[in-house]
Amino acid sequence: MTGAAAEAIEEDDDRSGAEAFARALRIVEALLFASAVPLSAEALERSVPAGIAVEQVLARLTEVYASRGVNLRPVAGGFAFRTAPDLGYLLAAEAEPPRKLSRAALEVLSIIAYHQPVTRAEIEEIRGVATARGTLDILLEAGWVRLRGRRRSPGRPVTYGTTPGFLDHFGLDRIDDLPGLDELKGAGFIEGRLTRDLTVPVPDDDPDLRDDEDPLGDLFSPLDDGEGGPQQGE
Amino acid sequence: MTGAAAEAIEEDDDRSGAEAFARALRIVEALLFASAVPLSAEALERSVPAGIAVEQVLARLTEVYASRGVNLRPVAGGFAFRTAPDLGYLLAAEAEPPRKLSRAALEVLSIIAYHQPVTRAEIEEIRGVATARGTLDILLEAGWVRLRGRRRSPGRPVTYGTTPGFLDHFGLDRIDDLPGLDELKGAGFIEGRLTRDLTVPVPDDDPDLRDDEDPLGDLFSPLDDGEGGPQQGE
Amino acid sequence: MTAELPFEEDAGRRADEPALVVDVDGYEGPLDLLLDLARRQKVDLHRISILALAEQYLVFVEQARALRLELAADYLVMAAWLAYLKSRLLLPEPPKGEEPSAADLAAALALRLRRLEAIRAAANKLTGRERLGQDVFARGAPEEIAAAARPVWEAELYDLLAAYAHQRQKRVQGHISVGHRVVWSLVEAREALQRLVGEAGDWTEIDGYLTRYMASHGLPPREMKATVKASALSAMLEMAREGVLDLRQDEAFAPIYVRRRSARPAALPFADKRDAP
Repeated sequence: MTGAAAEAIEEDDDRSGAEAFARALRIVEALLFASAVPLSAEALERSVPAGIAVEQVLARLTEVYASRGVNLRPVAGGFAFRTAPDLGYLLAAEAEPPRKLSRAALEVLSIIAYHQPVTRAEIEEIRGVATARGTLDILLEAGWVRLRGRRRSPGRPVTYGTTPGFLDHFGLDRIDDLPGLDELKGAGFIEGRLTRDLTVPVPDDDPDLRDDEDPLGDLFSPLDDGEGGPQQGE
Repeated sequence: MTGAAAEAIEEDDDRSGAEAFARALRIVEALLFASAVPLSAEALERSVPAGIAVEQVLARLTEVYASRGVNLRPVAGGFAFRTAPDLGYLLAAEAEPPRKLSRAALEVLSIIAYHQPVTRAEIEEIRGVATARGTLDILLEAGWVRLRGRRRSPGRPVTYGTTPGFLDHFGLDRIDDLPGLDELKGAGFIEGRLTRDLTVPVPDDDPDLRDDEDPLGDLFSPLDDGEGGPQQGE
Repeated sequence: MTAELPFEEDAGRRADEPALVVDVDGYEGPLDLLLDLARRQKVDLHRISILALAEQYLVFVEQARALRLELAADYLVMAAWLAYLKSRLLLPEPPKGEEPSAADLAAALALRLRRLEAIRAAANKLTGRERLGQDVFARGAPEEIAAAARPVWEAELYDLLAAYAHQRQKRVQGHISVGHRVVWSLVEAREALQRLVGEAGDWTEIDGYLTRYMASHGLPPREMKATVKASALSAMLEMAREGVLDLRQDEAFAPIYVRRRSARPAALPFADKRDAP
């Protein structure tokens, strides 16, 4: 072989070697980006073209990202992308991530939405279980539910209804955009045979008090038996 | 002021401008890397130094990442980093297998995408068959389809549309980017709502309700009932 | 008649099975079946012969029924409508009346088929895209960003509706007491029909016969009307298939007549008119 030919081959080798390395860079970059956990060099090695030293790939990536908004860092025995420390202020490290509403709270909220104005006792009647203390508080605090008034019935229980904030959060234009029975069924929320007992009311969040509702008024009025009682008129 | 002094100031301005741009690049890179969902240019703008055009930052980042293992892509009206498509096979091996959609579910999804806002009856009119229970449910649960509002027509049927999550999943920036829209137009199936029930309207996922979607509204607009075909109305 | 219609081309769908074994479950409804039949005409959907298509559909449905009785109602409704359309297409057009012309009906059906095909083509393109979680992937370990101020509590409309529907249904189901259902079994229906066949050499109207039969056996006619009709119809179809009796119905919703099968082969419902010119 002449010297020139050997040189040409060497050059070819170099080029294909550089290509393989570039490909390995892309692969490791993508794997680290998509992984939910830090990946070890051994785990990465399996996906990299044969003959490429994954340590070199990691070293190069670390270098490339050193001055960027995201850095490649060794974490927990592996490697992971992390936001550059000086940009940490962008991250909501302190802020609590939003919590998912519990199933029970969702049920209570949906009953209030469909059956409003509704009392606590009526909610429990529909659900068949007692409502844990705090469930209603969460909904009130979230700004989705409000105290409407009092039911004109023994004990004068407080009635609950939904707020404009509720419509806003759930992307509803109006409360009666909530699907009815047929639509719940059509969308697959209700399955199997329906019985006549299962009815879904047309929801109504009209802020005006109903005939059987009194204003919230004095929260300390004595309990009475419904009729007359020591209630003063307004 | 001497000419030399003025030049020096200009140079300083340039330098500080370049520095601000470099900082904006790092900030936008960090934010987009940190987020799993697309971020809008407006949202990014808030975190960028004043006077920096975030579009230029995004254009530069798109360019920088174009050949990398991770690319910056316009999706669902915003921007997001996504792994390069040619490496998908490597990552798919690690990821949990995607949920396979039934043919019926795919068809319903497409009709909702291309035809939105659309009612269940309209979907069934196009497919010529009742929608199996749970088909819509699957699409709703996947977060690709949502209840939009109600059609202003007798019965006020619920209208369905797609979500930003749908755009994200299928790598679409806007609903107008749906593939095959031109063919549907060419075939005369998209011409607004000119010929009553045989055209596909231009799909529209604008969250604002359409003219004919305003709720309660007038209850006496004509029934959109397919004629000729053996389909029963709702 | 049947031989004229090229069911050999079924091979396109399921090559491994005898041509006549038709799995209707493989179709997404009657329009899907029509579209598939239309494609086999191997012409542009714009130039499709609706008359030929209607004939193919009717033969298809008839053959499916000859093999198995449980065809979905959707298919039968379409068959009835196509039989009607076919007769309209074959007869001379009446003077312009209130109804749309047969040509208009045929054109509307062709348009529906083209529309379904177009949306399917679009669906294929959609699924051919690079999909998230399949071809491209998002950041696996996202970090919370301060810029996106989010509410403390999170809930989707979907979750809300699912929660409501679930607990409402669960609660109501807890209260159900299933009423005792009076059912006229297929076996009973067969017995009654066999007696009828024994008596009736000539066409007998089935509803009247059943009413008399129920009365003579001391069965409450009102509560059992639905179950009697359903079981009798199933039993009739089965016995017709076995060649025990003939059925006749002159038009949709008209009374159904039965008689003992004679030597001459009889037509099945929906096939009445296919021997017309």
